Amino acid sequence: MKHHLILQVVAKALIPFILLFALYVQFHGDYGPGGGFQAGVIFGAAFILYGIVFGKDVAMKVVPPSLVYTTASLGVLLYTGVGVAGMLLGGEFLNYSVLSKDAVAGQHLGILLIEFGVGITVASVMIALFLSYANYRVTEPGEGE
Amino acid sequence: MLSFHLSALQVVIPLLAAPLCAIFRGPRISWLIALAVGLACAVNSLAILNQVNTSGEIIYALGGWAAPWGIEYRIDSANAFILLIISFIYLVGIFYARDSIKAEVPEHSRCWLYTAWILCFSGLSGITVSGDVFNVFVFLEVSSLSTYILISFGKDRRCLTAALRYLIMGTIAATFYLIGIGFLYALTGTLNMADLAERLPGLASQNTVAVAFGFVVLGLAIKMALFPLHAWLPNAYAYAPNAVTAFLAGTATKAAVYVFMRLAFAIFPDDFFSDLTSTHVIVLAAGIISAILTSAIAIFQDDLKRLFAWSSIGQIGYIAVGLGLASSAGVAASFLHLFNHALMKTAIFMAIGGLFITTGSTTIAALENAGRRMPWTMAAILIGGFSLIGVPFTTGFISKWYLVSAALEQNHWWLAGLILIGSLVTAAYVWKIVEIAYFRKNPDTQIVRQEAPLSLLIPTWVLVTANIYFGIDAQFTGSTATLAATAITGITP
Amino acid sequence: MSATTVQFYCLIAPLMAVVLIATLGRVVPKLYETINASVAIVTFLLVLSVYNSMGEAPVARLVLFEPFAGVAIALQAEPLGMLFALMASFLWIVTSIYSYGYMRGHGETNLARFNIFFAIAISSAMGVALAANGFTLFLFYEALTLSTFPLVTHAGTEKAKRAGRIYLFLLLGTSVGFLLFALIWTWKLTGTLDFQAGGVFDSDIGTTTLNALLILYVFGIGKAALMPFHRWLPTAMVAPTPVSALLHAVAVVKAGVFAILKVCVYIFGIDLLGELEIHRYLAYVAAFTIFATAIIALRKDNLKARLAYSTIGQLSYIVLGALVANAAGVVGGGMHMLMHGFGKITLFFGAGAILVAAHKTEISQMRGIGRRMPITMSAFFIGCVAIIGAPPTGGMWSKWNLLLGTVHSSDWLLVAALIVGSLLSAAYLLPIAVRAFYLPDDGGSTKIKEAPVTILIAMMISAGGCVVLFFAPDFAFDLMQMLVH
Amino acid sequence: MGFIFSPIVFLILFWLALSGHYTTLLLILGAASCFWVLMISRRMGINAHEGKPIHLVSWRIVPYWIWLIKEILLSTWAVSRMILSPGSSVRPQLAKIPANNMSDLSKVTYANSITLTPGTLTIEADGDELEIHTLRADMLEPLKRGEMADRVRKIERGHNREQ
Amino acid sequence: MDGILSIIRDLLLIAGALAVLIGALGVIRFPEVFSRIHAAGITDTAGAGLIILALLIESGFSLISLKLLVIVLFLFFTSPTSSHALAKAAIHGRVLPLTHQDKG
Amino acid sequence: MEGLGIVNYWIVVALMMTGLYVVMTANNFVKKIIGLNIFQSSVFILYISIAKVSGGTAPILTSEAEIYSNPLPHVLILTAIVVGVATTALGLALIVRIRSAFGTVDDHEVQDVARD
Amino acid sequence: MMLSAALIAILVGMALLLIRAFVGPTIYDRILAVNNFGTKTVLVLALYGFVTERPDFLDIAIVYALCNFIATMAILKYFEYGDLGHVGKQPEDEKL
Amino acid sequence: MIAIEFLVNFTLLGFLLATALVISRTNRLFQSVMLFGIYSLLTAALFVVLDAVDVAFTEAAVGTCISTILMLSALSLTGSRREVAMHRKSPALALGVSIALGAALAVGIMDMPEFADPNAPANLHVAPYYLTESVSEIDIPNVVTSVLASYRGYDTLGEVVVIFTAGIGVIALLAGRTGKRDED
Ligand code: NA
Ligand code: NA
Repeated sequence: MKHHLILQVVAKALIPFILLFALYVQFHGDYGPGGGFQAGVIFGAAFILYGIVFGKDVAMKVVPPSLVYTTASLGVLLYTGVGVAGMLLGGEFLNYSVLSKDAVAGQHLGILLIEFGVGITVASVMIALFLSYANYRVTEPGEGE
Repeated sequence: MLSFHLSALQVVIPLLAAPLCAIFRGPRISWLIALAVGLACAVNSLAILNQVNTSGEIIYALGGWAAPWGIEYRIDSANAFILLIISFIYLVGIFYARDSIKAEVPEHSRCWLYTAWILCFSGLSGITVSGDVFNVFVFLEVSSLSTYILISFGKDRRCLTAALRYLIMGTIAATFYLIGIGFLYALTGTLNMADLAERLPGLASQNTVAVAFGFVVLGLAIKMALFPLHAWLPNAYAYAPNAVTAFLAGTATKAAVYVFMRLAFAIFPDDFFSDLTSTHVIVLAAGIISAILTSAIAIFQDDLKRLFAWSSIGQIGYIAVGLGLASSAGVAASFLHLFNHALMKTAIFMAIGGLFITTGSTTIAALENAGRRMPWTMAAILIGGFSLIGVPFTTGFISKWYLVSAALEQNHWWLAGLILIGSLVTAAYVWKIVEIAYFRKNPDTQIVRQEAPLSLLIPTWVLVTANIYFGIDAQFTGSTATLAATAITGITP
Repeated sequence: MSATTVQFYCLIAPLMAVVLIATLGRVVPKLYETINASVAIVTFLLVLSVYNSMGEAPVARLVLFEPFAGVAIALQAEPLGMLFALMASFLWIVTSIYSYGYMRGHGETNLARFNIFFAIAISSAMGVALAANGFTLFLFYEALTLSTFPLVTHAGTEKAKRAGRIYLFLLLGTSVGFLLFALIWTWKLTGTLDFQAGGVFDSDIGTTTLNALLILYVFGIGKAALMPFHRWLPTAMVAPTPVSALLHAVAVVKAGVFAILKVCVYIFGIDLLGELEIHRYLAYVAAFTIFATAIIALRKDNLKARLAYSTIGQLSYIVLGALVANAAGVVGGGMHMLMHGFGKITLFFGAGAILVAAHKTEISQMRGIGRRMPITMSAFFIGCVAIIGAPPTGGMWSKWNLLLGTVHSSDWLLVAALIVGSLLSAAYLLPIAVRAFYLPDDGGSTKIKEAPVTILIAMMISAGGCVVLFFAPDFAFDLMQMLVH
Repeated sequence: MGFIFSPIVFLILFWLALSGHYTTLLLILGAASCFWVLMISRRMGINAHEGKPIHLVSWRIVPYWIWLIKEILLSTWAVSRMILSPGSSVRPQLAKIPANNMSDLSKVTYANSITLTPGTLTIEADGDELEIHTLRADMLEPLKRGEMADRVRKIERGHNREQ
Repeated sequence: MDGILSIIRDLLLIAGALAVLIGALGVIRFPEVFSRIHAAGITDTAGAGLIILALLIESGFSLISLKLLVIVLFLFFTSPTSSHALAKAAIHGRVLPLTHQDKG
Repeated sequence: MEGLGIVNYWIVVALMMTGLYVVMTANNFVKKIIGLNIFQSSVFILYISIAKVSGGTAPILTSEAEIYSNPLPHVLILTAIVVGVATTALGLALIVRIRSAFGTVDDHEVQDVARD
Repeated sequence: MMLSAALIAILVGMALLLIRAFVGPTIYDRILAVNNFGTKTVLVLALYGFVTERPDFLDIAIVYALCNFIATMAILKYFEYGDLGHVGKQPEDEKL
Repeated sequence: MIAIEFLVNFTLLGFLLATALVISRTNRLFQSVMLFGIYSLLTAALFVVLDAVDVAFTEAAVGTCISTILMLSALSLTGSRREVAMHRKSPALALGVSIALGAALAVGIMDMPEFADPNAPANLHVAPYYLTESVSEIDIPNVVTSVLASYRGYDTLGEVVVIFTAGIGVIALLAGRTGKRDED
């Protein structure tokens, strides 16, 4: 692993901070620009940087594709689940006001949860996209296809 | 409590099911999930229709936010009817898919296929029930993206180019739609359909409204494959897996047609579509040219799926003719044909899938002796074909009847004539199939009876039976279509 | 069982044959004709019971479905339809008997399919006969086309397929292109398609519209084979003889002229028809068809071809009767439908018998054949007389009434066409019989024996019918009188 | 001391610097986030020596940074003059300079410092030599003298001594 | 104090803007890609550094200045890395540096 | 100065035309996707221009500001951007598979290969 | 005022880089232009925040810097190996 | 809008147009990808100028980073490194369609409310409700987030589903396997 020394060292130093920045974006969407989607993309991008610098095989050991597929689905489920919870608690689908005794608190909770769902799905899909592309082996016509 | 949420459940159920499919990732379990979604939503759509018919329009404020600030679902007879069509075709399609897909798609991909299928269904449902023009865009994209995926599962490598071309055309279409609603938003400040309908009449004289209408219509015309914007359809239908083609043929373009109707007749000011912009003439002309021309093109196709794909464009043409008449009767005819065409075309493509399973081919040549080798499969294609022609005792006849009478109501005798000429052109390609299947005898070959498996025949024949039943007793469909047309145009025919 | 519901059973009964053949037939293939014949008898009896109840009170309308508000699939027996139904169901019995001998004698295959579609065709014909409105008539009219299509192409040869193509194209084309159009237009104009005595049109509808509608109706009913839409009929000759009999005598062509009569009487009404200028010109087309087909028939050596052109001509008599727009014409037309049915079926039976027994198709080969097959050729001769319209056959009465009709119309051109046409038919039919009985055979036919017995029985019944109708035409005449009053 | 330089502290500081909203919820979420990032980093194998940006906190970095900024400004001035002077004064050269006796981290610091100063550019940093591209021959001279390399070595040595 | 600070800020801004402009000019003027990397470096280091320093003065000490610090640190880490990787890739892609080997 | 504002819309129109032109003329599928992206993002600019309010600021409430730009189009375009990138990802994946299946990603060449 | 002037200066610099990105000539020139363009955009955003007196949007500038770096890495990785997922030995024989 | 805002706005728009035009003219694939990266950067910067910070944030992350990476991945997998002539089609039709589109849009924008007009209908009808009521109803400062996540949370669900769908599609197309060991 000596061949991209500078890249690898810099990447190692940066990646934790990029990941944390992503989480900051995730949880501060209420106050400034950002939110689940942007956080997911940045989180995914940090991972992609890791994959680019250290290779997809190392990346796949850190996050196996099957795990990513599952988390991508879980994010959607979380979002939909919050909506269904609203229904079960007597409101409409995605009505967060009923999630708590106080409507505004309910809204906060709902937004936090669904943004988290968005973040999980987007990050997972970004990683899945990268892994899918990186793992794909190009064949010539007639060969294997 | 359940009845309050009916409209939301129609979309929520598939949206819950799709990620589950992707979590379990087993070919069997994903099929079962898809089937469960179909059963639940079919029942649900019936309940919705019932509720609309008994207690009137359903309004559901998502998130508890009243429109126009929130997004609402608004279901009247029109979209309840479309929902019914989509749900039932989906149910039958999924039932059919199990063995058909098994033969075409490798095991490890099947769970993704069913996930995409469920998503496609949720998208189509979402488009149909939504009362918000931007929300329609979002769900249009859900259904479109999943449709591209579904097409790309085909066995022939050309499914990939077909999917890509559809992706490009579909994205341009969606973007046109987006431009259109962007203009509308700039003028009115709202995205809610009912609110738009209230605010647009005062602005009808502005050019921007006309341009917005033009872009929206253009986008939807591409999505519904209205001639001459149909280029994506033949390959997409021809190379998709058979079960997918069957499903798409019955549903995909229908949702776009519905949105078109909603916009042209319910959202834009009265007479905007017909008198102010004369767009209806273009739609009418495109429709009737398509009905005749694409049927003529179908005659020269050697592959059954391609042939019936072209036929589908022609049938969309008839639907467009009904729209272009811009009358309540015309819209009712379009609604009716939406339903009827879904029945006949899905049945035909299902039968073709059966043919593929037994012979490994969908070319017309593969039909040789099919009349005796696989009488039930062939009979399904035949009856579907008759329905396309508009032969009595099939639903197609009822459609033609409504359409011709709508044309004559406005004294368009020439149009009525052209519609009937279209039937003759249709007869030509149906005939071509009949001849090969029943009358081209090859004395050398031993005729072995090899009918398609029952799991394919049953759903096919469910639709064939419905095709005949509703061809004789069109009370339900006719009155529902008329109600739908009344709901959307606001005029009782 | 009220007569109202019996009407429905008249349609269902033939379909019983379908079920029986599909189930029993597979086990005992020889039962096909037996099933058909017995079902045919049942059907005839059912029709007869409807007929019997008709004298007392008009049979009530039976609504089966109502696909559109105000337009239903409904049945209602009325005089003209009764006549058609009686004829069709009776001749079906005869044809079943005949086809037993013919199909086996001629070594045809695919008998199950043949018999099934035959039964469906009869059911459709019953539907046409009993239709209470134009919509129902149209439905069964199309069903008849489709169910006879497999019969026409039965042989499966290239020629048969070509015939099938022309058959379907002309019949579907005219009906979808013109007839359906006319019906929907009528519906739009009047709000109803019910057959009503005296017609459905209000006085405020313009004559141009009505003229156009009449043209659409007359040409739209392609089964009536009016020129120039007659081509399907001669080419359909490739079908097995019982089918030809069905096409030419019992179901298909009769459904065509029947529909024209119905339209003239019940949609337009004779009075309104008489006021329309166009009826005269359409009558000229019929007259021309009579004349032209007679000339063509004279030049045909193939027996079935000659008979086919004869059929086209005779149909035009009926159309002419309808279009002269007076009571006598309609009565004549209706009766000729019946008389021609009996006559022509006899002739086709004869042609089939010659084919089965002597393997001959060309008239020029038939010298002296009458001495080898005396029963066949005697019956054939009676059939000829019936077509020509001479005593002692029922054909005389129908031609007489048609002549009266043309005379009433005071159009001497039509009178002349009728007379010349009859003379010409004598000219192309009689020589066949004369050749068979009086010319010496050419030697190659020593082995020829009389046709199978079932064929002979069938021929004797139908030829006998021609004669009986000469002595007992009253029931038909009465029905027609009911119609026009 | 070890605790202060552990990665979690940097992460927490980073979070606090970014956040600006110190509510209970966000602090809890922040703590969870830091912990989670730490877990992921560990899974990624980024808890090794170079994962800690010691060069940011060791007090010895401060004089180095000041010196580096001065170097950057000086060489910026030189390169700017080359850009603004008419005609082409660019005489590029490739050269190798030694980078022995350095940990990977120091080597990277050294290489990046070289690149940060306009006029010199590290092309290759594998092995015990760095391959350098310069705009003009004279810009290589300070590097050849090895002052920068010594300063980089000093940070690390100092740090190690502190521990 | 404000006066002096704002003068310093303005001077820093002028210097930074000039550095950015000169760097961009160098990217246009220099003959081949390796020399251009040097010119571009001026923007990343001196340009960015000076301008952000000016902004630090503008913002006073607050969370904003911490974020500015994050930006400048990030740039100082990444920009040489990018330059290095670019040069390496260019050589790998057989783009030869134009060199004047006057003396051995 | 306000009159100049319409320039935003005019440039949006020019960008849309360019994007659509690229989609239609490019033979290479990847280039087509790029054209599609340009086309879409020009629509995004249209929406965001509609949302701009003179003298306003970003719709993140503060005590200092009173006029904010319209948040609704921002929300819509956020969604549209995501839809756009989703479409791009899927389209490119299809292109990759097309390369494997046909040996080329050139529209014309694919058609030639498919015909054989 | 000075802030605006600096902003304009950077815009001019961007225009120059745009020219380099358009004319190339090598792909590496273009990559350089894109990368440097990104850095300038970061500066524009930082300055613009202060010009419009809403400097609390520096997060966007951070994201820019971040994405610019990651994208550049991806581009260069692509040009070195023609494959983003690759890690492997540097081909010594191709070195100068 | 103050003068500098205007200036930055128009400069960025000018850059955008120039970039788009060069992309449309170049026959080099890689250059197109690079320029598209610049295009995204410019778009995002423009969004900041137009006060759409959330959108800019997203566009920056998506356009510069993800899109570029995706396109490079595609290029590397399609072997499109060689720079090929890409415009073989006759541009007449495309030009015609583009011009027709432009003309239609031109007609459309003529009647549009004035740019940045606070009294444009879009700024009077629904949007003010969010700006005034979200404080009491949802109580978070970022109105974009409150609209996105709550008022129009259903659209956002759709958006997540879209991205999920795309993920499914790419996995199915390129990875194929379900990721379950037993099915490998
Ligand atoms: Na440097
Ligand atoms: Na947000």
